[in-house]
Amino acid sequence: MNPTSGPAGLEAVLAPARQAAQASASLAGGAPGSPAAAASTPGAARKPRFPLRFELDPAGKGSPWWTPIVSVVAALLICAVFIAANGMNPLTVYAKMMNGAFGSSFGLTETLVKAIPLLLCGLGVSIAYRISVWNIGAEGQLLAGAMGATAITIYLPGLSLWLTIPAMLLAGIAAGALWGLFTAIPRTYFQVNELITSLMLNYIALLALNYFVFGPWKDPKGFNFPGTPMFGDNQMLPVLGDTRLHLGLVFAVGAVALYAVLIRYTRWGYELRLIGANPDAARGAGINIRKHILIVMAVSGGLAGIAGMAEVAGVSHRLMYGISPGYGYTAIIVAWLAKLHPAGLLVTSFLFGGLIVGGYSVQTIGMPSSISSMIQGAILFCLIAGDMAARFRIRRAA
Amino acid sequence: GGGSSNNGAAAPSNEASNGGAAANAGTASENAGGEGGTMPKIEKPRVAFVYIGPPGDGGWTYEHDKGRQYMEEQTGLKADTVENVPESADAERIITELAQNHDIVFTTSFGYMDYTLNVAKKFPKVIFEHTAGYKTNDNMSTFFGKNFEASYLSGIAAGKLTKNNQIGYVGAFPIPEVIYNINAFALGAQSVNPDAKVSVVWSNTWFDPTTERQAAVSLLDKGADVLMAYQDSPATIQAAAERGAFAGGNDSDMSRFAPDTYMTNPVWNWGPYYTMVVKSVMEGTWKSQQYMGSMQDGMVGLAPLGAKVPDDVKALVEEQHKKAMEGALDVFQGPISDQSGAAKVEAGKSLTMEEILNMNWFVKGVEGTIPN
Amino acid sequence: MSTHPAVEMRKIVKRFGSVTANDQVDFTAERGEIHALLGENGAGKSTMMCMLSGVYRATEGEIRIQGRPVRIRSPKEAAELGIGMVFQNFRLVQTLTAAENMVLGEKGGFWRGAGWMKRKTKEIAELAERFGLGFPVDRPIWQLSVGEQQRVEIVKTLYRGADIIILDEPTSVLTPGEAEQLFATLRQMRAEGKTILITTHKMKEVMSVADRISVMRKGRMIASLAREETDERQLAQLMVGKEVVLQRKEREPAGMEPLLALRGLKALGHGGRKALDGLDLEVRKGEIVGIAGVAGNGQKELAEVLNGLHPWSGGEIEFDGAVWKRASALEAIESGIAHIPENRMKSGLAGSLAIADNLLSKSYRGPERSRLGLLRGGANRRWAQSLVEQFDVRTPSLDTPVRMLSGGNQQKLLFAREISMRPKLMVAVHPTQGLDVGAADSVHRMLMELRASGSGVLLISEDLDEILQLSDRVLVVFGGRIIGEMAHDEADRQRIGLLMTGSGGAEEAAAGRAGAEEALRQPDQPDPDGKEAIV
Amino acid sequence: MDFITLLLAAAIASGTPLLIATLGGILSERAGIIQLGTEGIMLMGAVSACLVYIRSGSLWAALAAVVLVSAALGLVHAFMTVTLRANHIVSGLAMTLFGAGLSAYLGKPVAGQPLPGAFPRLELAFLDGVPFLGPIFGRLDWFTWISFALALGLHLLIHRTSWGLHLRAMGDNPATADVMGIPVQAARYAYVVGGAVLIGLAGANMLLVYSPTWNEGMTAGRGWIAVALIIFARWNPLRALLCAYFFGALDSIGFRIQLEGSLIPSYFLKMIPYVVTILVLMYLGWRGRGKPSGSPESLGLPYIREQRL
Ligand SMILES: Nc1ncnc2c1ncn2[C@@H]1O[C@H](COP(=O)(O)OP(=O)(O)OP(=O)(O)O)[C@@H](O)[C@H]1O
Ligand SMILES: Nc1ncnc2c1ncn2[C@@H]1O[C@H](COP(=O)(O)OP(=O)(O)OP(=O)(O)O)[C@@H](O)[C@H]1O
Ligand SMILES: [Mg+2]
Ligand SMILES: [Mg+2]
Repeated sequence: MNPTSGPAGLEAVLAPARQAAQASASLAGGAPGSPAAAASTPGAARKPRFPLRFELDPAGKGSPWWTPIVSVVAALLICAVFIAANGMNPLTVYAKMMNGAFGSSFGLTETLVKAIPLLLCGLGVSIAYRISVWNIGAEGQLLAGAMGATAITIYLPGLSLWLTIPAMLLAGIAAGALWGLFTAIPRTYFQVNELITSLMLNYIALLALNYFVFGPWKDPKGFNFPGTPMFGDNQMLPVLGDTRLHLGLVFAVGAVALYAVLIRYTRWGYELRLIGANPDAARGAGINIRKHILIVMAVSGGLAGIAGMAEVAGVSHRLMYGISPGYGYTAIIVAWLAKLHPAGLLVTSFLFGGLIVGGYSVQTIGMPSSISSMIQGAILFCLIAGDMAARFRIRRAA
Repeated sequence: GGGSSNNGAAAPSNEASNGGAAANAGTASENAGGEGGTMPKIEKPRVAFVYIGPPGDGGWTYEHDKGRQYMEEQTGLKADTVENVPESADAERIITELAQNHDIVFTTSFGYMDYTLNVAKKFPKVIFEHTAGYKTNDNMSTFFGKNFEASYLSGIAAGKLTKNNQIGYVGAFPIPEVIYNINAFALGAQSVNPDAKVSVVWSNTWFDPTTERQAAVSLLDKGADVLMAYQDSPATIQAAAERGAFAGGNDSDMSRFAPDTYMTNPVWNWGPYYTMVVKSVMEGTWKSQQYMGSMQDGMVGLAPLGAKVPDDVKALVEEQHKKAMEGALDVFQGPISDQSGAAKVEAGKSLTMEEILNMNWFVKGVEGTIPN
Repeated sequence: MSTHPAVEMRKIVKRFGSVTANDQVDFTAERGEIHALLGENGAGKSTMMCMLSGVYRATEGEIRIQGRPVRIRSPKEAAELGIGMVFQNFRLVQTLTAAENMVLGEKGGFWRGAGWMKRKTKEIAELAERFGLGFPVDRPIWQLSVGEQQRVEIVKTLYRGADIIILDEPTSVLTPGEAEQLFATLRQMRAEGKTILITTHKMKEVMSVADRISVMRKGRMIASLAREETDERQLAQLMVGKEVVLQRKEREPAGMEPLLALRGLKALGHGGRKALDGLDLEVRKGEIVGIAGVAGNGQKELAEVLNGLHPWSGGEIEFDGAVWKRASALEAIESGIAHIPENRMKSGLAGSLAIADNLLSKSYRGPERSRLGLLRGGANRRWAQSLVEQFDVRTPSLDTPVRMLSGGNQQKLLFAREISMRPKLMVAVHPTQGLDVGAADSVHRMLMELRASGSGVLLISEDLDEILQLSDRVLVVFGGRIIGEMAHDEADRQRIGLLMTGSGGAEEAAAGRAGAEEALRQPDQPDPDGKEAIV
Repeated sequence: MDFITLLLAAAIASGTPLLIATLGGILSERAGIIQLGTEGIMLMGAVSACLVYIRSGSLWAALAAVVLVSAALGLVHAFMTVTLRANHIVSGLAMTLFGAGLSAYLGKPVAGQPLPGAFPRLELAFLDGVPFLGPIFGRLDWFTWISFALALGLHLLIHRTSWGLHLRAMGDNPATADVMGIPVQAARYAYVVGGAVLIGLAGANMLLVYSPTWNEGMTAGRGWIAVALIIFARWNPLRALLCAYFFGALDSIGFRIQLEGSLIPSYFLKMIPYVVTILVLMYLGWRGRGKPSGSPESLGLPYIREQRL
């Protein structure tokens, strides 16, 4: 009945060798270099059994403002190892990337063009994440928005000049919102995890888009190229000078500003903050969380829908196969890097726009473009690691 | 996960010799600059290539990359390449970026057409060469080849190799380029085996080996004993090899993926054309044109027949191959009837190039549907 | 065996970040004694026990077990030293059976086929029998009552061979009768030579079971006394640090106007089982109605239904002259129901939001707090500031996240928010749980003031003293039904205690746990009452 | 051979990588750690198998490389989620991005190259001619047989052994597991790493057996399907087997319907698995409304001993 107690147990515990082993094991790969640090601390020399401990500061207020910067640098260092292993000079590669993305007015405007869908989708997912709805379906919502906007050009080609763009915008928002609701409804009424639904809907949207561009919407004069006819002039967003920077930037920045105001000063924003902080408390305050999830997913999808509309009306000027190179996925990192903060989104979407533009730039010196998604992943890793690590304190235990 | 890419999706409307843009008078006239724009001579042109996929795709981009290497050997120049460029607005930026410090830019997929044209208008001093399109400019040419001739030859092999007269075809997308290749293939098979049937299944991919493999397996399960595919990946050949069935692919010699059961398929050979273009620029004789290559001029070829293909089949194919090399092979020569049996091409007549390039019907003996 | 004390703790310090939970604590427990650790909430009792059981590691200090200095770095090492602990919040895996919970972590028996489990189940059942602690061994934990779970926990420590058994507030979820059963078991275990450490803040229990009593206050060890040399008054004084004045306030007679009437209310609980089963209840204006009962008899669902957070499946709710049609938290708020939830940080406050934002959460819709969908920033801040001052919430600023406040201040904040709504009815669930005497007192005052202002109060609490002290009427809930009602004057601890177990005198009525209770019954039940309640 | 038998054979072929990845995910999630890096780890598994197999010609070396690489990735995820307590979802997404990028980068030199040899098969000659069993089990590769064994073995492990009991306790209530002497953090590391190894092997299975050339992004979303399958199978290995084959069948049924002359555009046929996933999950959610989903109760929640929750 007393299988483990007694002197045998005691002796085992008292064996100092084992204690030391366990003490370091309990770090579980914690602070890198901490055993070394412990050895060099005089206090630790006297008490070799307890090296440093890695513990969470209970009053931690979140990580300092500079962690994102450090994280990006760390990610670049990690990727530099892989680049160097491939026989390239990482500095050359990064310089080329920087130069391609930010080094000329052409590069800068192109980076901004890329930043538009990232910003809109990033804002969309941020809103959802704020109330802990894990929308990873911005990609599909963007495609839905692109399809919605294009539908106007296909079915209402004769719309007057002033009505066309607003109608396309509305259709894009509506389609994106609908796609967002397809995620929200199973979640609210059927307890289906939104991660799965939103992801599956991305694939469905992609297939639907392919159906349209290979099927009913195919340009009859386009030699069967999978794409709709080119938009007319009244169906295109105005651009800045002879660059490709289009009115979508105004939509995007406007949406961010509107969001910042809404979340801070309105009742709706307050409700979202409350739900995000504690859904149980929000329920107790009489807030209908289901309704909010539906609204937020519609808004989230609608924002991605604007991105889709802006892509077809501002950049490609037609709906076609492969319209998005994964903006919806990159937007997740953009949002996370910005800590879901509207002002941060402006910065991170610009940065990631540059990363994508720069990623293609380095191809001209023989690097594969996949390097850009590798860097994206590494940044995200370093960011969350840094965020959490910043909340730990290294302590010397008794 | 992203989508797969699209390569040569349509073809030029006219043959090189026939520089006008008759077929597309409506759409292309404003863009098509026709022929004539001669560019100044550049001693050492800086050359760049834009690829739709990775050179490792084993098919389309692989062949373009081989063509580039051939051109580099012939001219002693070194070209830059950018791979995996989607046929989206990104393409325009990359082409623009390349145009800023190159003299010749090859854009090797149909979907780059409009972007190439846009950039060409902004950079009148840079020469653009676009694959498989129909729009040109003073400084922009387009080029493609009649690969259906080689499909016809592959069809001969398949028609002979099939034992139960069931041939499977894994179509990429239901677009004319693929449709006329399937038809040519079926006509080739029927030319030696009137009972041969070609079942078509659409994968709707250019390069997604797992999906294409499933398509191939479902054809094999249905009883097909020879397979043909139009995608860039060797998935169909590999799937067939596991069942010991002969198969062919597209774009490139794929025998290395299935040494025992490889049949043959059309291959591209871009090298000579690239060399010609670059040399003409070096000599100052470059002119905008719409170039349509053929087996005769070497842009299209037929991969060597697989090691296990019986000699009598080889001989049969070789006979027609010779004809093609002389320019005497007319694939779409009447009488040809469509799936329902209605006559499409009367005896003694042939389809014009324009009709071929707009084909949207299957010949008799093809089983499958063309979604519309 | 040696003559060393079973447990010796010397100069133990434990810090959590900037909080010092234990400060230079010395503590000694002899073998074969029941040693009670007494102290207010937050005094550091649990922290000390958790250090013994390897869940926390001491920042400084030395621990000796059976005279040998040890370092306990994990619960596993504690178990190897023969230390077992029953935690304040049970440590049981809900989806596993009681037997599986016990053999968890046990060495040997990699393959757990039917044969192995059967053997173990038998072994465990026998052990439980020996200590008179019956429970269904092969049912999943979530199907057991809280009392049964408590027994599982105790048998678990015994099964794992503990010689030193720590019980952290074991009686908070038990009826007085069940608590007595537990004490009987503890005496039996003491007789077998085991050392028992028990923490609590209930002095009556301490006096009835402990051999020795140590008192903690604000992280420090204040005194350690034998039971014979002390009394309740002295202990209370030691605990709080000042003389405790017994207050028996004069009260106005309760109002008579009806406010809330529940008739035959039925509701399903979270597992789909019946939680409310035809509950009738009435609250009048200016009246405090106390609901006594063992946790899990429908209190939670009752509070949730009244606050519109839980649907009901039968019966009628009439509040303030209107019959409710459906559950809606918003309608409950608007019709004037305030709510102090059971767990303030889980369902009352949003820890990461600022104080001002938390104060707004029930009133932000009103025209004074927002206009045209926009919050009235400046006015709201001034209003929040005045509430913080009025309710004496100690906070660095209005922008401090609520999770940074101490428990008592969080509770005061919650009261500030709810009372500022001028509620017609206050549903308060365990309003003083986790509060020290001072804070608890101000909570009681606030409830009395609400009563005086004509609001009704429905007080749901496990603290019988609190209920007896505050309520105009005491109702006892069992199995989702009210099974007893007493006026303030006639309320009687003993009768309530019996009712809480499901019947007026016999325990066997409680379905599902009849068998277990049978085993527990002992002829010489001592009187759990008899002494005046303190505070 | 009839339609159903052939469909089943195809279902097993395309369901096997799904099954192995799902089992890996189940291990991780049973221990309480959400694993969304499946797609990235599968890709890294496939690319490392391809690189080593082509360079060394040894299948064993290739498999060893897969185990090492995916274990390393699992270790990163475990460090993020267990030690640093980062958000599991974000860490998984980062893993997917990073794995997709790095695998494309590393795999560039071997992209499109044929493998030196086919994966060995177990030829059961005695099944030849047996109607149903023959076509399905007659010449399966070893990987598939191992995946059957894995599903059964993990089922027994989880439900019949002490380790399984610990695993379940850890996923439901790590604090309790901890006080019962189970080394929660270490075990979580072990299960995340072990799960990642299985996921990496699923990628290797795709490469070595199913689609024997490396190309960028070759898993084409199957990792995500595996994530959905975990929920589908409600964290049960044997159910995972059925669900994976169900999806394998859906994956290939589109072409078969096409071949039967259906006029439904193939895009809609290809939507079937995704739409079915959502609909079935909705049905399960609706049927099980109010009841626990069977998911480990502490899934996604960090546990550190001294931290108050
Ligand atoms: N894990 C922890 N992290 C941070 N602070 C803690 C932790 N555990 C306890 N504390 C703090 O330590 C102090 C002592 O807490 P402890 O739980 O030991 O009190 P207690 O005497 O058991 O009170 P109660 O009667 O409420 O159980 C409190 O201020 C508490 O907030
Ligand atoms: N889990 C925690 N995380 C962060 N800080 C905490 C935590 N628990 C306690 N604290 C901090 O510890 C201090 C003491 O908190 P605690 O709730 O124990 O107070 P207390 O002594 O019980 O006071 P009160 O009598 O008001 O309940 C508070 O200032 C609080 O900020
Ligand atoms: Mg407290
Ligand atoms: Mg305590």
